[in-house]
Amino acid sequence: MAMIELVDVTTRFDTTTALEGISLEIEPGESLALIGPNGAGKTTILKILGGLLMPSAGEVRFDGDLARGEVLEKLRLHATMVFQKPVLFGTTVYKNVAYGLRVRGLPENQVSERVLDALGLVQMEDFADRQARNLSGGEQKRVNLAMAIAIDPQILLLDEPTSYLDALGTKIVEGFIQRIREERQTTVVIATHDLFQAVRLTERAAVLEGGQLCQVGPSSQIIREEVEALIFSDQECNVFHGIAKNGTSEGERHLTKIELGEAVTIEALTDTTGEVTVRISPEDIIVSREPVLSSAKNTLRGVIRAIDVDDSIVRLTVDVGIDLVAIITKSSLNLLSMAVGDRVYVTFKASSVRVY
Amino acid sequence: MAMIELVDVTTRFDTTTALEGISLEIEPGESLALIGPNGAGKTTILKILGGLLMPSAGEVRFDGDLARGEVLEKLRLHATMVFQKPVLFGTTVYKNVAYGLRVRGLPENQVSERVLDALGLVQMEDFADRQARNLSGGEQKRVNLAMAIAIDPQILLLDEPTSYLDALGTKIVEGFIQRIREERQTTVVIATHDLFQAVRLTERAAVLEGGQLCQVGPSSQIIREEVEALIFSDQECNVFHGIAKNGTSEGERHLTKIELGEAVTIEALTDTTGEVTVRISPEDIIVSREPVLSSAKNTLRGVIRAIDVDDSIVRLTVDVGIDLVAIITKSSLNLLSMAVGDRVYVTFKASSVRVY
Amino acid sequence: MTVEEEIVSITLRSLTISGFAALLATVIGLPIGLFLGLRQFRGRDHIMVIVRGLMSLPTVALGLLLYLTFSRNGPLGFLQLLYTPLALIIGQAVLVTPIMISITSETVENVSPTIRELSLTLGASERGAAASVFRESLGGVVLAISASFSRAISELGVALMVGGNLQGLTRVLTTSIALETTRGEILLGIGLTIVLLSLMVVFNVLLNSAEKRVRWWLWQ
Amino acid sequence: MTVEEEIVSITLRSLTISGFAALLATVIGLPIGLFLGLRQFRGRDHIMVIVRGLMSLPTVALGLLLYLTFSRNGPLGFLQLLYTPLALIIGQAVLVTPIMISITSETVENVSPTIRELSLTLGASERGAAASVFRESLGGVVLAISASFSRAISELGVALMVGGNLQGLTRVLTTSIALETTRGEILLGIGLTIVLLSLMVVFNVLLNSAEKRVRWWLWQ
Amino acid sequence: YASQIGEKDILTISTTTSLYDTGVLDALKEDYEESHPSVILTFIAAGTGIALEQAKNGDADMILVHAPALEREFMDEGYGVNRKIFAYNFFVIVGPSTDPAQVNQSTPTEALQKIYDYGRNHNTSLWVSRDDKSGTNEKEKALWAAAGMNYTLIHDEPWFVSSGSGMGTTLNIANERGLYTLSDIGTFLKYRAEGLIALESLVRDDKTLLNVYSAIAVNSTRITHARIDLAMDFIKYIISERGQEIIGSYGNETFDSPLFYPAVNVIKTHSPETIADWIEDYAFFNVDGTLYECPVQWRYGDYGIYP
Ligand SMILES: Nc1ncnc2c1ncn2[C@@H]1O[C@H](COP(=O)(O)OP(=O)(O)OP(=O)(O)O)[C@@H](O)[C@H]1O
Ligand SMILES: Nc1ncnc2c1ncn2[C@@H]1O[C@H](COP(=O)(O)OP(=O)(O)OP(=O)(O)O)[C@@H](O)[C@H]1O
Ligand SMILES: [Mg+2]
Ligand SMILES: [Mg+2]
Repeated sequence: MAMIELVDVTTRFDTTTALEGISLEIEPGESLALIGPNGAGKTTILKILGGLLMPSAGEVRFDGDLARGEVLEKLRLHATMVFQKPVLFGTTVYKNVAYGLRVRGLPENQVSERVLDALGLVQMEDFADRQARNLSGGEQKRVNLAMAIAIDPQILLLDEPTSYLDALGTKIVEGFIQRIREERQTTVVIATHDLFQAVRLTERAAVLEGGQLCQVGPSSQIIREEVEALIFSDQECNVFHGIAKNGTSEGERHLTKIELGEAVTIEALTDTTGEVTVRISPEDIIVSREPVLSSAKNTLRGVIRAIDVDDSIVRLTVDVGIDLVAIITKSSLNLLSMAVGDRVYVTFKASSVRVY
Repeated sequence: MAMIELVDVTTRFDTTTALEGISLEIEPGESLALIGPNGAGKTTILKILGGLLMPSAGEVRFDGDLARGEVLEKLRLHATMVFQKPVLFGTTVYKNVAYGLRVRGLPENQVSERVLDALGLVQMEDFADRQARNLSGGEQKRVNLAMAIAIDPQILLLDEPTSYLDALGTKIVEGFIQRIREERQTTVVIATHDLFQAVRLTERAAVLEGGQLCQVGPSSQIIREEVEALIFSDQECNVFHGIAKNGTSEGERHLTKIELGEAVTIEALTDTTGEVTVRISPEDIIVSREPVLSSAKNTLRGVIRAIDVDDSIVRLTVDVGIDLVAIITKSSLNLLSMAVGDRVYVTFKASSVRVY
Repeated sequence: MTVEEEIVSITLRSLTISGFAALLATVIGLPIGLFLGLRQFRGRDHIMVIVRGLMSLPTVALGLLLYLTFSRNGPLGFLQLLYTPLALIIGQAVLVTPIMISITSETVENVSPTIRELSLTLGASERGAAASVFRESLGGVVLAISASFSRAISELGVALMVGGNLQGLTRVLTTSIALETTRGEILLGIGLTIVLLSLMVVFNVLLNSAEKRVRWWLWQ
Repeated sequence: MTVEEEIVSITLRSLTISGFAALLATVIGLPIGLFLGLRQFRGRDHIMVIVRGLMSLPTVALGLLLYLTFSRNGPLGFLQLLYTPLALIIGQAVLVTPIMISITSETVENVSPTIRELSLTLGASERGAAASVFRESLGGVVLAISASFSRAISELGVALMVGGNLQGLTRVLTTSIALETTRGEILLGIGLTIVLLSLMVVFNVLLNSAEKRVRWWLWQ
Repeated sequence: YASQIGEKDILTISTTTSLYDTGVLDALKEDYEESHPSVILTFIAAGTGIALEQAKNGDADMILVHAPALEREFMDEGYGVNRKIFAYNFFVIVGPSTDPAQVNQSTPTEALQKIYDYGRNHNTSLWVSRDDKSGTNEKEKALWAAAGMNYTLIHDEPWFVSSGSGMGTTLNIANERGLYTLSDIGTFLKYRAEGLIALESLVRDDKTLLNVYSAIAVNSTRITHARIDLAMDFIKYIISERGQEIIGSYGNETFDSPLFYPAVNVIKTHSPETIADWIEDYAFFNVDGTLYECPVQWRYGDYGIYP
């Protein structure tokens, strides 16, 4: 049974709809990344998962029960959220971290032990007696993390857990998240803009956009697609429609053949079959005079259709049945002395093909 | 003459010393990165530079005059800070952005033009009539950036300008910062934990630690040292030291030869010369049985030293004089039927080499 | 009793009566203020507007209404409270509760709603979260208490009408001041005023330092 | 004049006099409250404690002091203000200014200091920054105005002593209520009280909606 | 501005609350202003003590009071001139209808003695005093003295309640607590008529209960801005037949008995003789063995008000 289940959840604030028809199940012990652009609804989902916000429509279930009344209180007790912006009580760091423990009625000696442990973990043990609100941004975020860590919740909801943190802090926090996942089977949901962090820390990722859930799937795959989509969103080239056919299975990723129009077939790593959109990053394409036997899965023959020189960057359009754009350096162009009409080979790795 | 000059500045808060004996000159039009761990004093320095905080000891000079009284007001008028945590007035987005313009007494038609321009720049033009405090974290940060951008200040003080921002937002903001530097000679001081961002955006970097200035120098050099310190604390791969030599100029980017130890020379796109640190992303490397004549600048011969298979991903370590790690798919491995000891060629583009 | 003893006993009586009144107003008004400050619900604005309107209840009028209520023929006459300190306490509490509620709810409202969320997510009950918000708005609560106590100890109408200014029983500082003034004993009246004001400054000094202690203590 | 006309004219007079008093208190107290709320300086705590202490100035005592001040033999006797509406306005303003200052400074203090910094860094002068903080604490300022006006319109001591309850000149709602009450015209007293309370509820409704407008307007 | 509204002259009159609260002054004001359109009368109603104080401070042009001893003091200090007695009535000793101390029909002196004895014996509160130095309170002190008791001493005894309040509140207290008190007739009748109190008037119409109201103009040689001409004009009006008529008939419709009796004719004609004697006895000032309504040295100007 899912630990937390959102059924067709919609959240409206006066004029805006922050979430629309979100259904999502979170299994005990799993790790989920919430990714999506600013205003996508990540924070809103986290608040709903933490029982801090009631959806305008739809259901939230915790361990199968509708989250309201006592169930809601249980949810709040088991799920702890670390907010995007640091929020602290106007007292000392120690008392901030102790709050969640005292609320749970822990004896004072255990409280102090766990507070110091949690502070130690985020390297803030020397700050115990400082006024929390006078700390620097990163220090505040660390205290917020310590507050959540200290109560050792079953479900940890992290909203950009490493924003404001320095490199070392980020590393410590990421390490800690991995450790509690392994050692205590804590369920972790992380909203982050750092896609690599999402891959590092989670198994599953959900992509939100404009309040809607666009995709849910294994992090590594989803994030890869996202990374590419983002990096090349301003160069709308090498985007094709095609049909993906079931291919060989390699561990969790599938090597799939995709037929693009005009009898061009390429290989890509994807689970998807049927109609797909693919994008091949122009910077990933190697152009050569001779075919290349290499680890790169895709080698296609074609004719140069156009050469656009722009500063030091050259944009080659190669007709391989479809028009592929490759970006090479000016000196490569000179070295290969290519001209429009020349026959060339284009090579790219299967992992360079993004499938949507 | 320095635009802003800190002379032996010390800042104490009741119990803590946030800055100690900081002397720093900021020249008109220059760009400076403030880097350092959490609590190092970055935010504090920015506030002092912006005339928002008076140092407990030491002098702040603006255009040569002691920053107090009218000079202080002038400094505040010319220097605008974007805070680490978004702060907004409790009104609409439009009025937030208009504030700085109205304070300057701009006629209303110009105000509206510039507000909409600034909002457009951070892609928030549709949010003009929303209550600013009800926005998501990233949206708020964007509005804060728009507020500073709108008044087109002479000195822009940015405290983690891209925290909370999504990838696209980050890219836009970074692009904008570069543009105003070039087009309007705006002086920019940026506090950031993203070392690569520091290199991308600034010429000079200052390293703070525990409130003291440890180092000031060219960003690329300073950051390289910082990155190294970080990277070598980790098990990152394909990071090498080398010496970059002046190469051919291609437009604005330079194709530079870099000698890595053991007589290995690679080509990279960089301006830097002298001692550098390079990193070649393992996913960018193509492994082949035969040399490739292609647009890729770097083709090296080597021997496979190790093959680590991890799920569908294979990690090949190839000794080409130095140990290069390449990541390929399992099926590529099978296809090329490579084994430890085999001779192979590795190929990667000049643009795949990151130089610090 | 000498004049000095008399003044001391009147002063102590004033402090006790208005202290209890402020206490009563706090016990009643603070939770209401917290509730109004924390929750958004339909009709909340209406309640706020009425509470604020009640702040302007003149003490003569309140005194009259309470007199009619407590008088032997009144609905609560059987309690025989008229002209007792208890009646005075109740009357002053009624007078200052709207002030208590208004100031508390206003300052509670200004505490960032994230404080409530922070408490909740750390496992506090709704009550615990309200307590956190209360802690954060302690300055406002202290002002509310100060304003309430001030209003109680400085009011005259209720003290006259339901207290009756009975010597040794319900004679308090304000009724004494009024009495000395009508008697033409202006210097004595001014003297009593100075006593009252000094006391209240001292009270606020104590409250101010208590605030720090309480803040500390609330976090224990 | 019929009784109805009389009541209407008394009511209007009450509103005008206490309105001006509240306005005067606002003009004086608001900047002081802003200043005390924004700045940290030595002695600030002392000032706050005294201001809060002054909230408990009984109206009889203030009335007496003002009477002595404005009386022909008093220091300001030459102004010939005694028993004029102006004296009443001044007296009530003195009475409520401490309330104005206390509530304003408390709520201003609770506005995040970053708002001030934000204004300054966007190029506002210190005054402009104070104005921003003021806008952000508008709710508290509105409460301060409401509380001040309420206190002014509901007070009796000053109105009696320096106003003199002169028919057609300084007779206001509270002095009328007091007069009718002592005259045994209890129903009329209660009626006037209801008039006063209804007016004040209406006033607060207006203030409430004005708050929204003002907030909008302040941002123009 | 203070003394003129537009073209009109303002006459400021300090008066005791019990007189003002009856409403008789409003009746006089209405009639007077009708015939004197250029004058506005303003009454400052305060306790006798403060009223005298206000006059001394120069904040009133004349006073209307009912405390002969205090009046004399006021005049002897040189603040008041041209005193005219314009009305009288009687105080009443009121108490619960059960009349525990059996004072009904006694003389005031006997009544107070009975109250004193009963209070002491039963150790219960029995008498409430305004204790506010008002005219009524001054009368009470005189009555206690006449009954052979020292006000300052009995003041602290348990049966003696000090209300320190106005007449209305004091009557309310007496009503609620079942106490005796001394009241002016006006307030008592009004409160009875409104059903606010159920007290009975037990002792009345005795010489010793006489209450005499007088008007005194403020001495304009002492208080230079005092508007003695205006004050004297109003005093002349009060003692005129029309003024006396209004005073005498005030309250006749509401209560069965008048609240005030006109005094001018009684003094002038010395009839009825007993009343005239009582008034002279009680409210005239003894200067060198002669009784004066207003001692000669405090008669100013020629207003023709003294025979
Ligand atoms: N209280 C509110 N009132 C009105 N609109 C709101 C409120 N809270 C959030 N929104 C809107 O809902 C949408 C989703 O907000 P949310 O905070 O969940 O975004 P997010 O994905 O966390 O974004 P970010 O990456 O910027 O933090 C945004 O467009 C935001 O403006
Ligand atoms: N108002 C304050 N009172 C007390 N200490 C303060 C105050 N503001 C800052 N400090 C302390 O001064 C030091 C420097 O703070 P600062 O905010 O400049 O750090 P920072 O470099 O910006 O850190 P971060 O990366 O976390 O934002 C920190 O140790 C902080 O705790
Ligand atoms: Mg968010
Ligand atoms: Mg910082």
